Order: sequence, then C-alpha cells, then structure tokens
Amino acid sequence: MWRQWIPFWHEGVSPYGGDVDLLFRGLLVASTLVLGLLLFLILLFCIRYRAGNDVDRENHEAKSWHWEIGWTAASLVAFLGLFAWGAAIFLKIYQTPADDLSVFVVAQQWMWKVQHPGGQAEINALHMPINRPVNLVMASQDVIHSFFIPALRLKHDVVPGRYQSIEIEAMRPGHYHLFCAEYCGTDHARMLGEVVAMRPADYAAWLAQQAPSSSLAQQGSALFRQLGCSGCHEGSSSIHAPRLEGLYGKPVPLSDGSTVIADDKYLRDSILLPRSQVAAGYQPVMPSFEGRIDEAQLLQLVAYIKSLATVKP
Amino acid sequence: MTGKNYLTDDYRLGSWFTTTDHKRIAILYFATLIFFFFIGGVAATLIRIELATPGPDVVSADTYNRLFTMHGIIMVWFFLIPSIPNTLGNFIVPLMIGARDLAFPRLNLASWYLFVLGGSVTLFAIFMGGIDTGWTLYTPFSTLYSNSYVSVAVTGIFIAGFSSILTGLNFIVTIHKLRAPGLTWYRLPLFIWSLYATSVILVLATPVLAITLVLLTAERLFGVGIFDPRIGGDPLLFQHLFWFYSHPAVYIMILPGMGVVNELIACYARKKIFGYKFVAWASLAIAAAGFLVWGHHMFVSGQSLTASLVFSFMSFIVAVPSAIKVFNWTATLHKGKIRFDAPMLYALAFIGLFTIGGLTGLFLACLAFDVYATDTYFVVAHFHYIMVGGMVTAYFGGLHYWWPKITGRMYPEYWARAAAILIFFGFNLTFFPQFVLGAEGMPRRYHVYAPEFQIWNVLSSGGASVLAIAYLLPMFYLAYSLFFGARAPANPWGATGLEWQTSSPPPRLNFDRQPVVDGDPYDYAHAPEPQHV
Amino acid sequence: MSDSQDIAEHLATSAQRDEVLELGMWTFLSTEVLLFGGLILSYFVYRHADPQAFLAAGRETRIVIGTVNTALLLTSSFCVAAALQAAEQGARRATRTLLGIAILLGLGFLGLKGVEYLGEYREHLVPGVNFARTGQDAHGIELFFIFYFIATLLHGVHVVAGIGVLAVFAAMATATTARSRYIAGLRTAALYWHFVDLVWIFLFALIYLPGRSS
Amino acid sequence: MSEIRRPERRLWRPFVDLVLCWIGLLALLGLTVTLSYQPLASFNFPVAMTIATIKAGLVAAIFMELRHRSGIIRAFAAAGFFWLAILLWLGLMDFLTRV
Repeated sequence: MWRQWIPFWHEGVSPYGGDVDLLFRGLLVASTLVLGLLLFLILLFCIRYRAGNDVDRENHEAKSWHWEIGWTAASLVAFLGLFAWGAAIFLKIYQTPADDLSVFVVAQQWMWKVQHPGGQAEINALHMPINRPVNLVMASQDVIHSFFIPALRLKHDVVPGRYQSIEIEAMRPGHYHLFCAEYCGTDHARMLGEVVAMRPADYAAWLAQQAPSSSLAQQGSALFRQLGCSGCHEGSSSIHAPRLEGLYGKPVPLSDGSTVIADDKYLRDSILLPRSQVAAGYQPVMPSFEGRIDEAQLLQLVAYIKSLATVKP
Repeated sequence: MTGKNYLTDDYRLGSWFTTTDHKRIAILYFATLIFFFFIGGVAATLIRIELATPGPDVVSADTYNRLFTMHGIIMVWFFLIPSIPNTLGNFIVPLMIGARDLAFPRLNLASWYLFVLGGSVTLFAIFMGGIDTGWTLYTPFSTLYSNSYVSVAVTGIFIAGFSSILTGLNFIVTIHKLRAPGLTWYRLPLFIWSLYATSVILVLATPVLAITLVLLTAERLFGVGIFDPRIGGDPLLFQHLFWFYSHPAVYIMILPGMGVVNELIACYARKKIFGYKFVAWASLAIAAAGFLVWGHHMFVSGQSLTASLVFSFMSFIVAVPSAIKVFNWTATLHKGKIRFDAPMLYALAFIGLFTIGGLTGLFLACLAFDVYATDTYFVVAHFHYIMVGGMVTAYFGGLHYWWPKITGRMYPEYWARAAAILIFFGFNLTFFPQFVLGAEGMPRRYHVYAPEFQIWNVLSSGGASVLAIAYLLPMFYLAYSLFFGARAPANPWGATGLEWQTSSPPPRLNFDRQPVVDGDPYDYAHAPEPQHV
Repeated sequence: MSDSQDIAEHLATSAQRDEVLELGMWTFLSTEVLLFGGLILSYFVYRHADPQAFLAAGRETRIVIGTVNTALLLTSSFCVAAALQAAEQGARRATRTLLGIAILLGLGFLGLKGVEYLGEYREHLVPGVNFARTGQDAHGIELFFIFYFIATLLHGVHVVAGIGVLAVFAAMATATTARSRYIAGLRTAALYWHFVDLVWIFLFALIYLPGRSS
Repeated sequence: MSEIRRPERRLWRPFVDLVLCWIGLLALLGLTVTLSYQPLASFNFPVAMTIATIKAGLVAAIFMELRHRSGIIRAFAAAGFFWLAILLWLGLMDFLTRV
C-alpha cells in the first residue's frame, strides 16, 4: 500500500524507461548529497560560530580564489556530466521512428482520437502490442496538446499545423494513463486516455474483433472519391493533375526547381495548401481543402495515397 | 531628532501622489504590491481548496482555469517582478550609493503610475470575467480559441512592462552616474550589483515581451495571425519570443533576492562576504547567460533536437554562477559571529529553499528527465521553491532588515522569528509534496485528478493553510510596530553600508551632507556593535 | 554658476546631468532595439520557411516610395545633427530652421507612408482588413504583409513621437533661458530621432529590396 | 547670463563631416537600390544587409556622435545589438535545424 506513494516505484515500461529511472535516481542521490553537505556545514557553522560562543575566529580564510576555482570547476564538471547523461537518453527517446506499425493520433479539445491502419478507430484509448515499436503520427485539430504517458516516461507536444511522429514501445502488458500535459482549455484535466499494451496474440484478437468493414486506406479511398479528388487525379481525367500511384516516398520536382520527398507532411501540405509546393509541369489549379476536412479525414487520405505507393502508375 | 524626515516632510495626501522622492514612491509601490499579493494569494487559496479532493467540488473547470491564470499573471507581473526592485530597491539603492535620489525621479513616479494603470486594466479583465489561458498565453489557444478577456489582460501586462523598463533604466543610470565620491564598483554592496544585473534584464528582455503581446493582440483582435498555423504561422515562434523574456524574468525575480541575502548574511555573520568579486560577477554572469537558456521550456514542444541539446547545455552552464553564490554564502558563515535575528532566519531559509529549487532545476535541465517531468507538478514545485521559497523569503528578510530604516520603528523580534519559522515549515509542507506528485506524473493545470494523487495534494493543501497564516502574521505585527514599535536608531544592526549612516527614517534628500567612501564594503571588523532597543 | 537653477536638486553638476540624460537615452535605445528585435526574428523565421513568397511579397512593395522615404529620413537626421551643432555654437535661428526642416521631412515621410498604405489597401494587401491573394505564395505573402504593417506602424508611432519631441525643441530654440539644459535635452532628442532613422534603414532593406532582381 | 545678447546675424554652416556623412548615406541608398536589381542570386540579401549595416554605422558614429564617446556609451550602444544577435541566433537555431 505505502509503496504506491513512492515515486518511480513502478519501473518505466518503455525500453529506455529504466534509463530514465536510473537518471532520476542518480540526480536524486547527487543532489541529496550536495544538499546534505550544505545543510550540515550551515548547521555546523551556525552552532559553532553563534554570537555568544567563545571560539577561535582568527585567521579566517583571507585568500578565497583557490576555493572559488575549486567549486566552480567541480560544479562545471558535474553539470557537464549530467548534461551528457541526460542528452544521451534523450536522443534514444526521440530516435527517428522506424517505419514499422503506424498508428494515427488526432488530438482535439478534449479527446484523443486514434486510428489504426486497419481502420479500427478508438477514442481516448490506444491499444498496442508489446515489444514492438509503434510509430505514432500525431496531429492536432485545434490548439497545442501534449501526449504524455508517464509509464513510458514519454511526452511530446502535438502542435496544430504539422505532423509529429514519435516512436513508442511498451515492454509489459497493462493499462497505463494517457494525459494531456499541455494546457488546452476548459476540460484539459479531462482529456485523459488509456494506453492498453497487450501481448501480440491479444492484440491481434483485439484488432480482429474491432475490425471495421474497411481499412483506413479504404476509408481514404472512399473519401477520395467523395471529395472529388479522383476527378482530376485518376487516369481517365481530362484535367492535367499529378498521378498519385507510386508517389509516396519518392522525390517530387517542384515548379520552383527544388525537390521534396513525398512524405506525410508533403501530402498534408499539398491537400491543405496546394499552391505552396506545386509539382513541376503542373498548373496550380487544385483548390485548397483547408477547413473542408478535419485532421482525421486528412489522415485517411494520406493513408490512401500511401497505400498507392506500391501500385504501378 | 531634529528636522523633518521624508515621512513628515509634507502630510497632505496629494504630496504622496505627486512625490518624486524615491522613498515615498517605494512606499507607494509597497502598498500596491501588498494589494496584488493578497489577490494572488486568494486565488492560490481557492486553488488549493479545490485540489484537496480529486473531484470537482468547489469551483467549475472554467473557474479553476481562470483562478490559476489569475494567480500566475498577478503574482509574476504584479508582485514578483516588481517586488524587491521597486520597493526595497527603490528605497535603498540611492541610500546605499550615497545619492540624493534616483537619476530620473519623475520617471520613477511615472513608472509607478504605469504600474497602477497596468494593474488596474488587468484587474478589470479579471472582474469582467477573467482570462483562462494560463500565464504563458500560448497560441493558438490564446488567439483563436479562448473566450475570455485575453486582450484586456494582455494590455494590462503590456503597460506594466513599460513600468519595468523605466525602473530598470533608472537603476542602471543611477548606479553608473550617481555613486558617492570614492564608491568604486568593487566597493559597492552586492545588493547594488544584483539590482544592476536585474536592471539589465528588465531593459533588454521586457521589450521582447511587449512586441510579442502586440503580435498576440493583433492576431486575436484583427485576425492578423502571425502565429496562426492555418496560414503557415508557427505557434512555436510565439513560445520562443515569450520565453526569451520569461526565462530571464525568472532571474529578475531571483537576483534581487540573492542581493538582499548578501546584505543579511554579511550583517548577521559580521563578516565580509566570502569571495566578494566572484559573487558580484556571478550576478552579471547569471543576467547575461540567463538569455541563452530559454529553450529549456520547450524540450517537448517540437523544437529541433539540436536546439534542445544546445539549450540544455546552456542551462547547466547558467547553473554554475548560482552554485558559486550558494557556496560563498556558506563559506561566509565560517568563523563568523552569527546572530539569529529574524532577517537572518529568512536568509538561512532562503539558502536552503533556493538550493532545493536550484538542484531540482538541474533535474529539469537534464533532457531525458525533463521529457518526463515538464508540465507536471515537478515543475510547479521547482519554480515555487525558486520564486516563493527564494524570492518571497528574501523579500520578507529584506523587509524586516530595512524596516527600521524605512519606518523609523523597530518590529517585535519574537513575533518576527516565529513568523519566519512558520513560513519555512508551511512552505515546505505546501510545495515538497508537489515534487512527489510531479515525479508520479501528475500534470499541472489539472482541475480534477486521478485518486492516487490525493494524499500528496491533501498534504500540500494543509501546508498552504499554514503558509497563508504565516504570511498574514507579519502584516499584523508590522502594522502594530508602525504605531507602538520602539523608535529605531540610525543603525540598529551595527551594519555597514551608507544607508545606515543617515537617520531612521532618512531626511527628504537622504543625507544631510554628501557621504564619502574610502574603504571596502562589509568592513565588519570596524563596524559598530548592534544596539537592540 | 549661471546654470545652477537648471539642475534638479538630486544632481550635483550640469556635467552630471548631461551624462545622466545621455546614458539614459542610450539605455532606452537598447530597449528599443529589442522591441523591434522580436519582429525581426519573426521576419527571418518566415522568410526561411517560405523564401519564394517573401521575394514575391517584396516585389509587391513600392520601392519608389520606400526609397524616397529613406532619403527623407536620412536628410532629416542630418538636419537634426546639424541643428545640435548649431545649438552648441549658439546659432539659435539656424537651430530652429534646421529642426523645422527635419519636422517637415518627418511629416513628408508619414504622408508618403499613408499614400503607400492606401495603395496596398486598394491592392488587397492588408491582412485582416482587406487581403485577397490567392496562388502559390498567398500565405507567405500574407505573413510578409503582417510583418510589414506591424513593423511600419510601430516605426510610424516612433516617427510621430519624434516629431512631437522635435517640435518642442524647435519652439524652445530661440528662448533665452537655460541654454546648457536645452542643449543636453536636444542631444537626447537627437539621439532618439537618429535611432528612428537607423531602424528604418534596416526595415528598408528587409521590406523593399527582396525579390527585385528576379 | 552673458550669452543672451550674443549677435545672431552671422550665417551658420554645418560641419563638413556631417555633410559628407549625409551625402555618403544618400549614395549608399542609391547603391543598395541599384544592387538589389542586379541578379546576384542568393547574394542580394547579404549585400543589402551589409550596406544597411554600413549606413547604420555611419549614422551611429557621426550623427549620434559615438566616435566622440567613451567606452561606456559605446558599450551601451552595442548592448542592444548584442542581445538582438542572441535573440536571432538562438531563435533561428531551432528553425534552421528542424528536420
């Protein structure tokens, strides 16, 4: 019972969770030692050199510079050590996601919407398999939110206007808190969720049980037609528009002479701000879909275009 | 006592509101700040009452959000930033350097009026219905989504910012040009050094806040959205601009506190501050390096990894001069002749609390741990240890120390010691549990929370009630001393420093004849003995 | 002895008063640098994000007005510097005339600025009020013009304040009393006016020059 | 009181250095506008900023009399720009190093 009150009693369950916990303990021990030493000295001096006490006060240190150099150097070395330690783990936390299993997260006031590639959608919950890195692609519908799973020792802001990819991985099955950590308005404190880490078999079963009639890409495909995108971007069209088959992940020459890789961000920008990066050889005639579709639909469209990556144009 | 002092110089009320005497303006500031401290304190009390239980019991989510925003805005801009500089600094700086007033006395008064105007506008926003963005005012929430009185409150902060700039400007020029003959830089008391460093920040950081607030208001009112993600604006740009001011602002809050503590420790240990030059330059080093670290508020915001690494590195560097100061204060106690008057108790409490605040600052500068702890109660506890444990404690210490000089009356010593001890315990009981909450992962700005966090919240709320009483105590006995306290001699503590060479309270132009300085500061080997009345 | 009445009671000598005033103004100017600094950072951030749009937007500005305005401000700055020298040598009428010319040039600057704003309004280039650009660079152009309007309005406010201050000194130029105090004040006012000029030099390079060569 | 009745009639002329500075500034203005129309590719911007800095330097040194001022005033004049450089350097660092 009392153990639950001790912070970090439960080990972090991400691959680097143990490292973060060790760092925390290291910081805790180091600062307790420093604080202890300091309080001890202050107490000692206060008692020994109190005004009424008749002790030797002669010959107090007149030249101070070697002390100064001493503790300045000591602090500096200790601090640089801590910096390197923290930075090393930090780079591990935010390593570039391996493009393995992608799950999409849309944050909006005041809920987390999660879409799995198979089309499974959930709100305020994220089911994931254990021991397998999951690449979260996060977007915000409105204000800045922050995706925070204490048990995974992980947090990242979700800023409107762009995609944020992070990799998460849990090593033990369980239900873990998901908090919004960046203040986002009235019900910020209720923007809670749950991360459910499951054994692979359970996860597969969950996916199957939740499976909707269509996958995310299929939903995107339907939307693609419904919004009229297919009118220009498909083969039989009379309007000259770039074909999307085999596009994803390839370099795209732009009208201004530069080149971009057709990644999630490029596709997103091209749908919302079609005139910002026009592919070479095409007229800037595509209308903007800004305000006409939300982040969730955007993700479906991107998933659909992604699914065309392997199709021969 | 013959002749008039600054208090009895003119009794008419109008003479106070048109005064250019830095001492009277300090008193005006003091009265204004008590008022704001009280408002901010009421908000804090309501917050702690609400958080005593996990559910929503006392106030609604919207009210709660307005409460913590109001608490933050009032306490940061209308109490902490002006606290020591504008009251104690305003009063003591000219006295300490042997000047008759600040360099620009009318500007000083204008600065107070700007402050009152800014404060009134902000209070108006609060009474209209408040503002719910948090004191950090992050876009696009503050510009596109909040339905509260953001523009009005921001206008108030903007106006108060100019009050800060004028004060900083006034101090800088005063310290450069109005020092008494013989008062070289290395003979200046460390309080002056730290206020000089503070002024540098006030002058160079505040304008960036001003323009940021202009951009924010333009986006909110006119739809001119420079941070608006819909047209390619970047919300992170707002954060960079905001923290360029608001991180150095933390040093605006702590440097004057450190300055006060230097005076107190030297006086009550009856020794020159150990490593005087190192401490002096450490103040300036903190002020300068404090501008290089703002991005450590943004490690998880989506700024580039390179930027995070650089800012983390810089944050560790800026911690070095603070560490130097703490070590030097401790070393000053060695072979001192230490007396435990109330101001000294505050100074010792400051060292302890500031050290905890500083050390936990290192936790947060440490990238991997910050990813976990940022925006949790760990941060809340950390900055309250710095700002309340550090700054407010030093403020109370300085207030007691200079009280005889300011009012001409002695405060009741036993009550003062009791209050100091009570504040120390109340403070730790309030904020130490919040470190635990943060380490367990409780996010900040939460109106309701998971039940497992309750035990620490109850402790914190209990501590807050102790702290509230402890902060009210001085108000009563200090008010009592105004009328019934013993008359203060010119130098009750046997302190060095020019301010103790003139009468208590000082005459209108501070000194009857121009003081001349011919020796080092803190020459306690030759200082008069303390005389308690 | 003649200027003992000109010195406030808290200062010792007129030399100290002059130093205090000048140092105060320089401190104030360092504040002003940072006030514009926030805008400059925004400019560079968005120019980096969308360089093409910023070049396109630069081409939309009126370089003739911008250049003439720069010349006006530079000349007015010269007049103020000359007025200070004249005052120091006791040439009071020259001081007044030169300050008068500087004020007229400042007013001319504001007038042309107004003409420019009107043109931009007609061309739908005023974000938040009347902005109707479409095409590839629309968002970048909008961000540019947000910077443009806020920066030039802020600068314009400084010009107005400067004209007010110069007008006071022009009016006092031939008054008979307190010369040393007048000159110290004028030096401070001149510093401010030169600074307003200095800010404009940079704004000119940021606003009017991009994109001209393509 | 002796300065009140000083004769006012003589024609006052500004110093040569002020006039030269003014002419130089106008010349630099002409130069920067001309150069901005030359196709220097990515060099247009650095050139414009360099000329602007030279102009600002002239104004500061001659009109603002910095060349006659002591170290402290010069330090104050430089401080604002130094801190501006910090703001631009660290502020832009994030945006330039994003991936």
